[in-house]
Amino acid sequence: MAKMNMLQAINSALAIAMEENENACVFGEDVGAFGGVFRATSGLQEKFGKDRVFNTPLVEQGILGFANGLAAQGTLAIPEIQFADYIFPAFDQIVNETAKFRFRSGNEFNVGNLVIRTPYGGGIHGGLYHSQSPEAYFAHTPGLKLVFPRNAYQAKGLLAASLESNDPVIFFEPKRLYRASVGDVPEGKYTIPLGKAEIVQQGTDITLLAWGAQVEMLEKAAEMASKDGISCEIIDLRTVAPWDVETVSQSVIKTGRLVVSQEAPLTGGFASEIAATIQDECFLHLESPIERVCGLDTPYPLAHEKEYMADHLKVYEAIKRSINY
Amino acid sequence: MAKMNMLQAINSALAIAMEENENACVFGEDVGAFGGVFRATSGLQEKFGKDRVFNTPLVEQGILGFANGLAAQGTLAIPEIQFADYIFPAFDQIVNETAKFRFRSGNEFNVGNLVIRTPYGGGIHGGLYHSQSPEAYFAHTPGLKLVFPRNAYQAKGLLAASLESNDPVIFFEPKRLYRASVGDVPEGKYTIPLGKAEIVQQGTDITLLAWGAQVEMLEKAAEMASKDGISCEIIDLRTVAPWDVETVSQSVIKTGRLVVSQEAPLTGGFASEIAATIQDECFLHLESPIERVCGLDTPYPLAHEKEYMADHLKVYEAIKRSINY
Amino acid sequence: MAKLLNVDNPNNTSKNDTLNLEFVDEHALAIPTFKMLDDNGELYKDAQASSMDKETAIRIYETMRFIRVFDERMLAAQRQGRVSFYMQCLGEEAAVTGSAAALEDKDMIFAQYREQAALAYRGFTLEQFMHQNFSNEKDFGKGRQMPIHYGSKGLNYSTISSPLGTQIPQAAGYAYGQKLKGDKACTICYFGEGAASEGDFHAGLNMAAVHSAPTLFFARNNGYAISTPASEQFKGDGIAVRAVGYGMKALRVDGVDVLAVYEAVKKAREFAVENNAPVLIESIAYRLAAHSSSDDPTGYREKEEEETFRANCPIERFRRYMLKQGWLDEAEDEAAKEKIKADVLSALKVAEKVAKPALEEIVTDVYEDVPLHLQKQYEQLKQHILKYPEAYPATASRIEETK
Amino acid sequence: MAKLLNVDNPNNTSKNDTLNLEFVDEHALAIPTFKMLDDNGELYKDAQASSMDKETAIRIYETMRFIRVFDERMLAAQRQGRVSFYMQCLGEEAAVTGSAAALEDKDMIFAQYREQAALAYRGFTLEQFMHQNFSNEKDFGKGRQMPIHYGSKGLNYSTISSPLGTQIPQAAGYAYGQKLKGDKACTICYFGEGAASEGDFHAGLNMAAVHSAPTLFFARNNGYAISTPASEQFKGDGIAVRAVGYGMKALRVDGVDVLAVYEAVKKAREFAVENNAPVLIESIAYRLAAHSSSDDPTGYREKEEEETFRANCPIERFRRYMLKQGWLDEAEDEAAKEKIKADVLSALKVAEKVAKPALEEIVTDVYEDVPLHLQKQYEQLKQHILKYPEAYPATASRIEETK
Ligand SMILES: Cc1ncc(C[n+]2csc(CCOP(=O)(O)OP(=O)(O)O)c2C)c(N)n1
Ligand SMILES: Cc1ncc(C[n+]2csc(CCOP(=O)(O)OP(=O)(O)O)c2C)c(N)n1
Ligand SMILES: [Mg+2]
Ligand SMILES: [Mg+2]
Repeated sequence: MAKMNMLQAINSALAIAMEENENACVFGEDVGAFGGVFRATSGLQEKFGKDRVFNTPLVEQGILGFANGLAAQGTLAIPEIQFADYIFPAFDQIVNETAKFRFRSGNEFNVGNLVIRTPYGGGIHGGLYHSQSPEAYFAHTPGLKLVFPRNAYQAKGLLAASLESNDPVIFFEPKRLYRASVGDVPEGKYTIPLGKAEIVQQGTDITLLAWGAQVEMLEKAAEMASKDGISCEIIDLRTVAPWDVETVSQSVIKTGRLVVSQEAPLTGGFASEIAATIQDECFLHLESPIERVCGLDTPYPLAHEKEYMADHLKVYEAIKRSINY
Repeated sequence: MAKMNMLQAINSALAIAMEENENACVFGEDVGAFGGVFRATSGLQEKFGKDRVFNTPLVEQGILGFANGLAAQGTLAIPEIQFADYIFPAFDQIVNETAKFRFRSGNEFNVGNLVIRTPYGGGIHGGLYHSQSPEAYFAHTPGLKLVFPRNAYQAKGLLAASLESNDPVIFFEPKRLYRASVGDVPEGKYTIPLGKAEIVQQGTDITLLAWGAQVEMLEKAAEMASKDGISCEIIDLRTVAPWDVETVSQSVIKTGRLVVSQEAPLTGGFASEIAATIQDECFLHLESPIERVCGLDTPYPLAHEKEYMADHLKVYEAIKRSINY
Repeated sequence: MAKLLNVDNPNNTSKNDTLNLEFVDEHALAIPTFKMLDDNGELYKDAQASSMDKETAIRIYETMRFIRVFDERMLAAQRQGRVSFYMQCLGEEAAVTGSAAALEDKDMIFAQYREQAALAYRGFTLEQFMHQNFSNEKDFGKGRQMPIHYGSKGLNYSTISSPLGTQIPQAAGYAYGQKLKGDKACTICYFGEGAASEGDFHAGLNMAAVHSAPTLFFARNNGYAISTPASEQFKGDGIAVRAVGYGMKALRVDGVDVLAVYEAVKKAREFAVENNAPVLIESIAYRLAAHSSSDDPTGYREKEEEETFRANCPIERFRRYMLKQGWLDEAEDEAAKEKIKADVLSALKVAEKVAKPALEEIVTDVYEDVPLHLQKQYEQLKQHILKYPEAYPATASRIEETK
Repeated sequence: MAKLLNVDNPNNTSKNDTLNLEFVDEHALAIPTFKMLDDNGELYKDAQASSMDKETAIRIYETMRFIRVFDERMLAAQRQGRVSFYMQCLGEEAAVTGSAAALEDKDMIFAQYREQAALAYRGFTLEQFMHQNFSNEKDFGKGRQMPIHYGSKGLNYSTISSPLGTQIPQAAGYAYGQKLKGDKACTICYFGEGAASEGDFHAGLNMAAVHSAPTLFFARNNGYAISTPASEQFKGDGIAVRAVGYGMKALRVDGVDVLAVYEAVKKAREFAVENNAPVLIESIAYRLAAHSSSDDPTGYREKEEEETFRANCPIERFRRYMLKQGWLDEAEDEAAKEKIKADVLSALKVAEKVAKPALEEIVTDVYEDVPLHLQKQYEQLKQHILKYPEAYPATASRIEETK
């Protein structure tokens, strides 16, 4: 065990995978000698050489197009998109190509060897274009797996599992926690299974659900609620697609109440999918409407970031609304 | 009044707008001399000249980038994306630029003069790449209006309103109905307001909701259900974003039951947003879970298109499930 | 005059200066078209010597002959409503076959959609073509894509994808992987002059150059993208001239001249594999057919233009060459054509009776394994179909069987 | 030898043929860099005559002087934690200011983010700059974007957008609209050599050429895109050489030489507006500063390299020229710099005390009117803030006021 922050944990997972796979490639804007603008790939070029760890030209659609081809060829391709806000030029390559590669070819070809890493999320004074959480755009696309770590330990284990998966994965890294989340992380390899939600805290009165950095907001809100005598069950979804309906609905059947929280705007967000599914799965058990605590339906603002965010206070209020319904 | 199919109705709305706005431009792949692969822009180049109606190079990101600039400059820009399946290369220009133009500039600049037309949807043996219904990707993006006509009359009136709107609009044309939907359409100008759902059929037992070509499936299913003595209220949402929560929730408060149907895959589709919102708005009035009848969570297949589609039989079964809950 | 920069130039530009304020002309570089064979199938005087042996020539000729007949018959089948859609290679057979013949089998092919001749050259069988077009259960693609979306892992032919241009950066990535593994192989990437307008073109060519990926970018400039003529697609000198913008070598070749195409691609392949460098090849050949079976060119071009180009037939030109070489017998050629027609017809009759893919295939291959939610959706669908078997005739009967 | 095509060439290519199988070399076209002023601020012997009058020269000089001081002070303010982020123009002041000066006021500017000097030249005030950087309620952008994302309708300066390259096709569209309206104006579009790798670059340049839009594409090749040197960005001869691929005229200019930039852009503007045609201009000037206040270049380049380029200062070169012309007085120049420093400091002190934008602005401008669902979200938010005023200090007190 070592103390690592999330960047170090990610770096360690990458280094191990590159040692295991002699052709694995890490590439993207500034990931080479410099080690990435957040330094997640720091030291990798020195270790594995310029052929396997390299800067690309500044073209996200090219990075993903190149990655699709490289993965189809059989190489473990680990591209980085510098900010999730800049993943959209690659949207066609991801949604029409990556996600459909295996299906359209009848499994003649696949890009299961592809793991796209990208920092996402707000709370860092990034304004419109350094704060977005675009998971819902991808969750509506069959064929992709979407993975979100909430801390350093989860990051290393989930990334290792993503790198082993034979399906393409988008690995969303909560940049707000890159350095803030420090914890005990094994130096060797371990994996955390994809597709499984984790019950982070057991509780009886209400279920709280989130993924990535937003889990922290739930924890803070649950602490406030516990002072009111409310016992919260906290679930970290971890894999947003395909998601673990079972774990969530069992919890809601037990508690009868659900608050889902996401950073992204409310409308059409993944919280809506969860609410839609759970109202169906748990209809007779629900004692109050499923609450969604989300970003506003506006672009992500700078000066009003605090007001915009789905913070712990808003989650706490939703808990109370739900309990007092 | 004249008998028109949907293509003629659209063509007529375009011609009227181009007469009213001396600089309005229609452009896109093959829309010029040829009049578009579906012939929606047929005759427009002859009438308004090559400067205002023109073929573009084959580059969707360019078409939308150019359109954003042209609209910002003050010209009514009416680009066509040949198939909605090919809108994804333009995703960044739409989601990061079109949608955020006014907000990010504090209203110094806007692209309210932009109407993107694109044929969408399945049922035409188009397979993966000529069948998609990508509205959910855009509905999660604040700043866009999304409009869906269900027939020729609606198409002309809604398109005219879109062309008058000072917000950017994506106008989704149900290509399955282009020639199939024929009806009385005024030759002159009229508009149908954006943002307002329409109750297509009054009913008391259950609410059925859809948009675009899918409304036809509801009508067929409702007819089957009426033979079972079930009275269906049918709502055409017409504007998917921002959507008319009021009309839908009032109907559900009355009927106590809701079936939402969409062509796109279930997970993360717009039906999920509706279910999430309505379970909240109408919690105490719901007598059964909100049913979503959607495409499967797979890419759109060719040979199994019939099986894949959210057809009237599947809607009918959902109605019965809901009633018998 | 002092050089602009006195350290190693970080701007990656040539270092010569000028005091004259002059535009670089928009046509500063014009690229000639390489050819070998004249219309009569004779080598031009002073033409490059041909390195194509008899065996290769025959295989090329047979491939082109097959594709011509196959295309005709399939279009007819489409007109009869037997297949839903079709696209012909008419006029571009030499460009596609000649380039495919210049490759090695281990080289990867990323095609656009009009390159069935390359796949046929590699050995895709008539039956395999047919099953794909009928989206039946023997289609490698499991009936999921529209006709002409072929693919074959065994033949190193990546499954066709309709969104244009996406295969261009993919080819660069694939080639990069080949280089890393030390395969001594390359990837060829076909695309139309229309698709070359996509952003992915820029991405793919630049990345191949920067990352030294042995990629052959084969631009089929056939004059049209559906109805849009090349003159409304770009103002530069075709596609080849763009190579210099990427620091990439280029060639332009007469796409109606199979010998020229073969030599050009052979040379380009050699260069690419030996130097780990991409090459851009532009072939000039007119799209003689309609864009697809859904298209009618009379809406956008003159019959007369078509007729002029019809006279310039790549197969006929090569046939004359083959005859002169004594590598072809006219009578046998005619007989072979008749046999292909008959074979196509009977393969068609077989394929159209082969069952649709099993219902299970509606949820497979989305992921490596079928996840829970898709298992559930499949189960529901099955029950639904069993309730309304007459509404889903292609699958209903077979579910009952397997139940 | 017969021409390849005997009707009007639908393939849009040059028609000359060749029998020689030769690659077009990857460096077949190399573009020289236009310059006028030497390091000492003297015109080279045989240099083009300058058309810049005294008034313009002074306005340019004052703009550059202002931006240099402003940038320094703002970076310092960032280091003190007073603004969250900043980007300097250091080393590229001449390229940006000289090009802006060559335009007319009615010409539109689409910038990337490092072109504050163009906006200053147009008349954006120190206070306006400052309010944007402090995202306060006087910011035209209503505090929504990060520092340096300026915009001004009145000055025809499109609001900066962070996603790179998106402004390139937008500029083509804007210019097309100007042409349609008969404005006799053009649009200039600035972008970095890194952003020129984006697909939108290809889209924008090709569309401008095909649709004859009077657009000046101004590539600032400053050698780096954050840490990525141009040598890992492309293999061609800079950005200018790509113009020939689009059938577009091009110029390369020494971006440290304000006279050369001014003359080049003036000539390009004249050509673009008179002929409704785009021009690509590439300016060569080193990015002397860090990429942004978040960046530290010691991680990817040698101090020595920086020092070499620091000696090649665009403002110093022009200062010498101005002195020689007798258009500048050294003492006054020094005094002016001191005054700017003081002005910046006091403007900063004012701006940082101006209130944040009102809470309402969180839901305005998403649409022209605030739709129902946003009215509702705003109402909920207001109630929430009133419950926890201490958690939202920037807005809480003011809501109570206006309640
Ligand atoms: C991204 C995308 N946009 C549009 C289309 C529709 N489309 C199919 S083929 C075609 C024209 C392609 O022309 P070209 O690349 O020249 O190839 P050719 O048909 O001439 O062989 C178009 C516009 C598509 N398939 N993909
Ligand atoms: C689409 C997109 N991708 C990535 C980024 C992150 N990013 C911001 S600036 C920059 C480098 C730009 O370099 P260049 O275009 O050369 O401009 P310069 O900073 O040198 O002026 C990058 C990668 C972005 N803003 N947008
Ligand atoms: Mg073509
Ligand atoms: Mg740069």
